[in-house]
Amino acid sequence: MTSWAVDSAFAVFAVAAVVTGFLVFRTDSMVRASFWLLASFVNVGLILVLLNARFLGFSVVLMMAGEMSVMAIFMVMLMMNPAGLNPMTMVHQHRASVAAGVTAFLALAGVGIVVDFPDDPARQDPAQVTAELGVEELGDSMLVFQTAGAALLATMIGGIAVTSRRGRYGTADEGSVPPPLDPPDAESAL
Amino acid sequence: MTALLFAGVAVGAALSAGVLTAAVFDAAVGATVARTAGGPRGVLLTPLRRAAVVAVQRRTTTERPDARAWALAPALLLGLAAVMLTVVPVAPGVAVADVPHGVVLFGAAAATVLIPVFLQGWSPNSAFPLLGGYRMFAQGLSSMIPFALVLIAAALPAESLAIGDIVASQQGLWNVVRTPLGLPVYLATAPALAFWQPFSGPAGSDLAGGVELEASGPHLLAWRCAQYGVLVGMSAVGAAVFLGGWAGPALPGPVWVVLKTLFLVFVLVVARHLVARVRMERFVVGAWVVLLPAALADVFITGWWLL
Amino acid sequence: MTNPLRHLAAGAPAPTYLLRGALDADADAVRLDPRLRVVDSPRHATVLLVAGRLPDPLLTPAALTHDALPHPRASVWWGDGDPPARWLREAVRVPADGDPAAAVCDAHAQAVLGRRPSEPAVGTVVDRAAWDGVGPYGHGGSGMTGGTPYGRSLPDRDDDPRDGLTLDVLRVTVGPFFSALPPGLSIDVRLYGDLVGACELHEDPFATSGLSFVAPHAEPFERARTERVAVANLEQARISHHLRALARTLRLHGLHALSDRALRVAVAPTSSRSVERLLRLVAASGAPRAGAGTAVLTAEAAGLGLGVVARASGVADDAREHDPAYAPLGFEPVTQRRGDVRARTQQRVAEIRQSLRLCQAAGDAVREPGPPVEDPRLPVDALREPVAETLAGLEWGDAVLALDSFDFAVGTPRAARAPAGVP
Amino acid sequence: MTLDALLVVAAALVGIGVYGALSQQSFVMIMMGIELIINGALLAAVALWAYSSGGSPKGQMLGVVILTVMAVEAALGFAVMTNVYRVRKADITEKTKRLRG
Repeated sequence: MTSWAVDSAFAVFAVAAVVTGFLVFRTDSMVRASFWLLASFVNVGLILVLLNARFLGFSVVLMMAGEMSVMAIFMVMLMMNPAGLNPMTMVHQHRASVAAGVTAFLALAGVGIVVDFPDDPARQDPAQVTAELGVEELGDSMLVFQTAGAALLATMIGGIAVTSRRGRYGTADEGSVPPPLDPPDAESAL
Repeated sequence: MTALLFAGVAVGAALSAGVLTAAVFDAAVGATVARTAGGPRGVLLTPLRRAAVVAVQRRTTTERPDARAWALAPALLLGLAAVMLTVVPVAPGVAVADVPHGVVLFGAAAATVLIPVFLQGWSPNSAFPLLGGYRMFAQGLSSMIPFALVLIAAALPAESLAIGDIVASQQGLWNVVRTPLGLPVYLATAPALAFWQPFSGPAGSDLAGGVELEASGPHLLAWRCAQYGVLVGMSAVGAAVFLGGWAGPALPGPVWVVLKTLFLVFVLVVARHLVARVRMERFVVGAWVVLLPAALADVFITGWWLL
Repeated sequence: MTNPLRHLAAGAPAPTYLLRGALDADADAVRLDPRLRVVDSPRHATVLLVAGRLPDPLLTPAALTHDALPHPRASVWWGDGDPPARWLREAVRVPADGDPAAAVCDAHAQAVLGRRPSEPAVGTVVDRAAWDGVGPYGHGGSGMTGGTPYGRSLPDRDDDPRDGLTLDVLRVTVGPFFSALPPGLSIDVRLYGDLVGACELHEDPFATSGLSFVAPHAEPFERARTERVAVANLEQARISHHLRALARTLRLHGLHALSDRALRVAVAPTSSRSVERLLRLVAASGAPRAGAGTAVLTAEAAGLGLGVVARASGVADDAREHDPAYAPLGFEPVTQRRGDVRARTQQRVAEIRQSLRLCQAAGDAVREPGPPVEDPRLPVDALREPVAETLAGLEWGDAVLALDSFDFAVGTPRAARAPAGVP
Repeated sequence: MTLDALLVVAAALVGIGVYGALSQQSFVMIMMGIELIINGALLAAVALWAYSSGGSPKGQMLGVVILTVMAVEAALGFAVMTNVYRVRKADITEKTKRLRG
């Protein structure tokens, strides 16, 4: 692909990734929020494809399609306003958060621009990149790969153990009461 | 730029031809099962006529839908069907997108099918379509992993993720024999991702059409075409990955690709008319308890064969 | 207006939404007509076919259903006498013994070609108040989610029956024209996601409005009370009744083509071979095996006088057993044990086979009036509450199948299922 | 497409993620913020692999590990959230003051 095509594609995907990422926190609807996040991930995945890390790029899309589906279900399930019919803002410490976000951006972008990273681009063709990744996974980095697998297994078991209603000492929600809407009351109720 | 235009035209033509053929198959098998007197002319014309009715109907709307997401859903599903068709090789080295990661790209497109289906169910702000959307998530999330695993197992002998290489690796022995559990698991999960009877819960008649319930007019037409398109895309990749793609005696390669694809479409259409809908709960349990171990066994058997 | 697309569309089988009134059973034959195609959702139809008289409480929902059809739309009033609603006076009219399929086909073509103006909305539009909220962020009346957005109160919260998580509960009324329910019947459901919580079956609106009717295929059962009727006639009617029920079940299982075939066999005079072939296909589809263990009606709850439903629960209650006309045929009641959805479907299939045998054995034997008639029609009121209880806790699709497995016949005259009175 | 541009995009994603994770009240929305942060990290890792590692496969390996982290984060996040909701009936942070102990 010619370089201007790659550059303009990158520009589109980059802007889209950032804008959709921002819209996640700007919509009233929680379902829309999870799909904006998915859009952000898909755009990052496409940038990875442009960088020739195609396997990773497609994997991000594959994984995130599933994960955001789960996210959307949780949104519909737990959130008070999944459809966004009800205009609302559910934020706290807003200014501090904006400041923290801007600071994080400036610091990281500054580091990215100021630090002089070695100029040593990858030159393999896409198929070779994936082949090397496969060899690496089952070769030098096998321990890392296996650890990741073990971590996922532990996550599965832990996730089920934590979510299960039936526990060693009876049902998990026994005696649970909804907290009062006003936090100070919750404190004094104790 | 011409190459891009050509690719677009090729995919569009393949998609429309595939959708039309699948619809004709559907009408023909349906008429045979129902014992309807029709004749070949009726079978050929009925799908077109029915499409024309939907096309001339005007769109209806619901109370406070998410109009943009609703309009996006069929377009996205059509796009995914097109992506599925781009990776199908019709002859050695000839595919619209002969990418070295065809299988992964196809898997990503198949997994993303959940999103437009849920959007189609969620956006109209109506109870039954939303239930259809939930069902799609339950069905899609449980069928996705076995679906991806059998594709990986089929890619093992080729030592490549490119679908062209996978087809080339089957010249001696098709994957349907070499990875014996692959095609059955594929045929049990692909229609689930395409919400096709017997896995049509998301668009079931107990929900009066589920995700399709509130759609009408050109929107409904696009949606139904997209569903057929996904079905054809899944069949085309299935034919390439498990049935040896262009391999076959006497006839030229591309003809075999088309014939094998149509064979799988036909199998799925017959299943649609003769197999009762699988209950949601039963499907989810079956997917995790039967299909997933079967898909893993498929990977291990293939690996053992290769050693 | 003469563009080729519209001409193509005008020749299509007319997508029809059936508003099932007193002529619902007659509409079974109309369903098979190749000139039209009955669809599940009014959004997919161009023609609304009002099949027979509707009781007054259903007129408002009928108007709303009419308005759900996309333009261009037309409606056809099929029945005798004055149409029950004003908006139906402009509709195409067909007498009860006319040919509704031809009228539907014609109305469809006229509407699609623009020769007849599309019908305007007729339902009263409920003006949902626009709602802006009152909180500092416009977020509601009280607390985080108070208020009644767009004229609807927010959903209740309740513990999920499966898992105990406290989640939103949707209260919905399904019906009276929902295609998967018996005509005119509505149910109030509390939906926990896709799970049915408490639910309530409404009364049969046809029976309560005194609009009871007798389906043509069920006439022998009515006549048998007072007249001499051939046993073969009665058993043919029973086969037809059960095949219609089977066709409805198949439709719920997504097997529309097979359902049409069952209906075709039910409507036309049947040969036992075609029935047997159909039953084999149905068995192979797996539909009769669905629903094991769901919506169980125990033998005690079923009691007597419920016909097929009781026999599926293991109660060998069949009026034919004590009927002198059946004694020479070697009649033995067929029963199942479990009383679940599967048992009821299989009971129906078994009774079709039994009736085929009885038909052949009976020859031209005639039944004398006197003893109670074994009538397969089950009025809704007989089982309203127990059925609602069995539906609680089922997934929606299972609940619909369960409700269907009872095969309620709305509009049945109350005398039809007289208590068998046989211990 | 340069390394600097890629890193700026990644930094922007992390910045938005930090803002979201800190400002939102709802647990699910906080998780979305964290996901965005990891998303930025993934982009930065792959960008550095592509432009200044000479194509060493270890860089991609890092990408795979980041994907794993994302999966673990999502799974355990939902698990803990479900449990907190079950036990405390709370779906926003303000309702869990008692967690302070």
